[in-house]
Amino acid sequence: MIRTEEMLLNVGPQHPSTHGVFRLVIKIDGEMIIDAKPVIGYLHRGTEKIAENLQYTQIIPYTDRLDYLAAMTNNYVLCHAVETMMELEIPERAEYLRIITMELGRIASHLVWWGTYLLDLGATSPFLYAFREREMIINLLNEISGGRLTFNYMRVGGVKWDAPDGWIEKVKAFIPYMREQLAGYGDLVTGNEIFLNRVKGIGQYTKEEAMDYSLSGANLRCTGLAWDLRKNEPYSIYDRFSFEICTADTGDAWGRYQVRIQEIEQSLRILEQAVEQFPETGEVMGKVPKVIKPPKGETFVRIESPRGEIGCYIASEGKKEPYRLKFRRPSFYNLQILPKLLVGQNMANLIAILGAIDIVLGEVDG
Amino acid sequence: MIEGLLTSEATWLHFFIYFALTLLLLLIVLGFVTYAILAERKVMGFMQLRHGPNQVGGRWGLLQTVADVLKLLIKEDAIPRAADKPLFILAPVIAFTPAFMVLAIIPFTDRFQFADIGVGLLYYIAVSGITTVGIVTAGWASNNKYALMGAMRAAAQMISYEIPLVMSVIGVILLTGSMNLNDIVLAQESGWYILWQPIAFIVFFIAAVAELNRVPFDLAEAESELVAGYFVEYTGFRWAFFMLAEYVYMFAMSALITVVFLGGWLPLPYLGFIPGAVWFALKFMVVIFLLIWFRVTFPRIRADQLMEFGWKVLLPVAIANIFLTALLKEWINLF
Amino acid sequence: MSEKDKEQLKKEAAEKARAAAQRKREEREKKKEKSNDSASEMPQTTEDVTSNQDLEKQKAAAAAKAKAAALAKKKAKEAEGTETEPTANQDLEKQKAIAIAKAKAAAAAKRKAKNANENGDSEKAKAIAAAKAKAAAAAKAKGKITQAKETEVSEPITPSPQQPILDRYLNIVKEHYKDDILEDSYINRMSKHVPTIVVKLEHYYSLALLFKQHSGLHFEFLSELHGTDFETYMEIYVHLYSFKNKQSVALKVKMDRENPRVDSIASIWPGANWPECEAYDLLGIQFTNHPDLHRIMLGEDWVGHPLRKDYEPYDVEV
Amino acid sequence: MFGLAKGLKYTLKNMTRKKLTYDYPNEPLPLPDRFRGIQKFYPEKCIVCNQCANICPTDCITLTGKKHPDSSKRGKIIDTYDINFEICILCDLCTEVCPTEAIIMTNQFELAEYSRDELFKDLVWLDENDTQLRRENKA
Repeated sequence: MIRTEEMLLNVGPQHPSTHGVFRLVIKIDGEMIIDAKPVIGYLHRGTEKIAENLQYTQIIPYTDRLDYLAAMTNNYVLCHAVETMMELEIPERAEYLRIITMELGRIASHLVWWGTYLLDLGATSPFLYAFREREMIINLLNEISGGRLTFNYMRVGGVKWDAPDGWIEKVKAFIPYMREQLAGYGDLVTGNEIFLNRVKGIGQYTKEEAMDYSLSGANLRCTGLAWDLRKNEPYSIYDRFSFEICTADTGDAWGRYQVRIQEIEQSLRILEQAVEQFPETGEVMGKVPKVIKPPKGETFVRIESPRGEIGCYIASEGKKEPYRLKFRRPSFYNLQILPKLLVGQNMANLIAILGAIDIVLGEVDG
Repeated sequence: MIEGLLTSEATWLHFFIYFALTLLLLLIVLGFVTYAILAERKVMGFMQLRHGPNQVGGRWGLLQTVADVLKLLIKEDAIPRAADKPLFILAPVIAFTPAFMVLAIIPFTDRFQFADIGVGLLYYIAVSGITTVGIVTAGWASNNKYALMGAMRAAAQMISYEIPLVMSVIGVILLTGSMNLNDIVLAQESGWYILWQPIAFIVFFIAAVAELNRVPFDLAEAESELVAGYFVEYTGFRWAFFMLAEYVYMFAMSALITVVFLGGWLPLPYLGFIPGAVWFALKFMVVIFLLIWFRVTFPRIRADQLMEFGWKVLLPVAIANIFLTALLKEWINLF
Repeated sequence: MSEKDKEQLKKEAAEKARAAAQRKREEREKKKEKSNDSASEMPQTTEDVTSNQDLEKQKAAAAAKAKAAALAKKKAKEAEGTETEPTANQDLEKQKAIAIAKAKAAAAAKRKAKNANENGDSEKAKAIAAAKAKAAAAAKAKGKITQAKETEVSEPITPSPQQPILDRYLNIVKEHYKDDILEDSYINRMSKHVPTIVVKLEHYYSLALLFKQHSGLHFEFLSELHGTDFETYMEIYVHLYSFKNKQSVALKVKMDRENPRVDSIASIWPGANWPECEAYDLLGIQFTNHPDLHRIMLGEDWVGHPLRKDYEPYDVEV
Repeated sequence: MFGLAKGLKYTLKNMTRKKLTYDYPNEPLPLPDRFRGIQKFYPEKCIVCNQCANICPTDCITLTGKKHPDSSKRGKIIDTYDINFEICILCDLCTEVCPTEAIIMTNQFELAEYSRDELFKDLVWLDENDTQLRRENKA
């Protein structure tokens, strides 16, 4: 007579595949997961509390540290919220610079995801190939903002620096190069049968479930819902560019993979047009009062970050500091569906599912 | 030469000569392990646009592995308190010994072989299976959940892949009519078995990679899932023993593939002036390179898919190959 | 000495010892209590809270005075014909129906003015001024002019494009509820003109359910949920979105600050699960019927709720 | 099987490509001019306006001024100036607000020390830190 026993396994907070300090307590029967409970908060730094005592400009460096893989979008969402409250006019050139840096950041973020996801699945090389291209993007962003990861580039009313000489040309040259590398990625991974077997049908959910669980970004689009705030609720100057919303209809890890890879391509398209339309001259900083004091009231804006819908809520009392600042952090919302997806899967799928959600712990824990 | 020694009179002199030769092999193998690890890291580095080790021992990092081993030897020997201590200590030995034992029957050249057994191939497969026991022991004795899962995976994987491994070489045995490795090599003078038995080669190679626990079949370790699988609790020289076993086993398996499918020490036509040892080394290195190349490229297969592949694909194909070979043999004999 | 005596002596001795020990213990405990008393002066005692309340009342009173002053100023300005800035802060206790009616009146006037004069900017400006004056006059005629209404009336821009959508929401809500369940509803111009509805605490859950299930509303996506401590009350802000109708709404509910308690909507939108945990963790808002309410960020042993405005960091080591 | 072969081809092709890693500590990391490294401080330019200390999001700058020794001149001169690099996040805001460019960024980013106390940099250290100074300091 064989006696089986359930086992409680503590995955994390230090585990090679949790991408940070994320802990998952799972109950397993053999390798089959019966129950899963995510435990978060190990990286909680209380950004929202700190921000209540800071001026708006001072908060921007803190936003860099939320989703540290795509800091530009975080910079933007805060500035955008304040600008919406104050109804500020942003100069053309600044808008273009914002779009270019944000899209570069989006590509970089997706590249990191691509590399680490394959690393989770046991392939070591894609990680290094992805970082080769990411390094070029980081160098570009470093040149314009002075930071490699925490850019602190955007300001309320514009951006900090104008593009240095020849920078736009460098971005222009990067686009075809990235396209070529993307084809290589396809050769290496996308057609790989082992990889396909690992991701197809894994972590599947329906469109309704995705909406119920407040998923956003690629996690939502992989169910076939064409929803991208850049297109559906255009902010900044996204309505000037033609690009497509990438979707897949499978709703599984493979769908999410496809969506992200296609998004790199669409971001390249946006970049191409933005670089083409880039105004020759102009200011990069709008007319902004010396001390930023949004009027009394509250605002909530949301934009599309690489990980989904990032939102910023500000309640202002008309002071230099926000009364209450709250970020809608997409990874935090996206991670909620994890326990539901894990039940009935085995250990290897756990990694594949967790990786496909694409979380950044800095963002989950705020 | 060595064969002569074995059957010769048992004198102290003969004993010492034999002992010295064994020591030589051990050194060769250890040297191989040292540089196989380096080669693997270098090739992986090159394929991943890195330089690989280049700090210790000049530009090529020739002393890197030596430095690593030294570091491992002076590391603290930590045994978890809750571990099953005797088994914990025994496990690396069980895993490591068979890897060396199988080397005895590999004919490196027509002269350099330690034991020419009639059932060499069978001996190899039988003895190499013991390694699994060592791995399962390690996983059990560590008293760690990840280690246990790794060990269970390893056991399941080894059992499933041993069968296609054996089945695939039956084709070769059928054609040779012998299980002696020397006979198998000599039978390939008319053409290597990779040409006559391509299906068997593919099945054997895949099963061999699985037996070696290498990517894409490295589920027992599965760094990203089980942290390090069965040796998660091992450190220092005990861990080094597992590593050593893994690479010696890789050495043995590559040698076996060279012997069984690539014609061992036999030269290519018209190139007979190059000594057999060089030929053996060349073919051997191709196999090693292939293993490393796979490791760089592929992601890991999932456990259930691995089982499915072993039982539903490899095994039927191997059996079909036996059937085909038998037909072929009958057909050739007809004429 | 007999053995009995011995035993008795022993007993007595033991009892003495016990008594002594008891005395000592009591003394020690007393000391401890004393030291505890001196050590445990945490700020969250009831007294402090009440004093806080008092403070807040005073603050509120001061704010009211300031508001009155501002109102007076504004009136003066209006008389001069200058445009006052639209302050988005509506006075929430006012009846919304009148406000809407007035806004509509203003809008109608504005539209008329626009239609009539499309030739020149100066004319337009004049027309706008006229319209404003008219609207103001109309408002005054109604008598009880409140600050909120005035700001709305004096708004120089056209009514928000989202106004019809808000009206539609309100109509649907009216259809389903006999009595007035809303505290307020307005367009939040600062937040990209999002229709905002403030619901009474007891109807929060049922309205949320209606918002999700009604085919005309169909808000299937919960975009954001968080709480805020406004010092006089706690507030939950929920941003909902309907992919079907491509519309969004901000749903708010206010609750008592001392004992914040509200129904959980995690059963309607599973996506509200963690955000509610976060609000509970950082603000101490209790969500009834929540599937698994726990301190998600800080851990169960954390003292206090950091995002409350009266939070005092508690550190064992300091 | 075809997909696997494609992958193998890709990795093999990369074997002969130019290597991207380089000998880091021996070869310095090429950094753009705008890079935000450890600050350089010019005591003579400082007018003790306190703006840098006020804008610092982490409050890592502490400074004190004293009266100008030359009593004929007005204003203050800097007395002490400390940056605590344990908490400095190199956000560049101090150099952004500085009206006289008394504090600027350098390309120097290697900050590892053996003790926490050594991360507390004072006026003298910051004054002497003049390698790889940033040229462009105002947007």
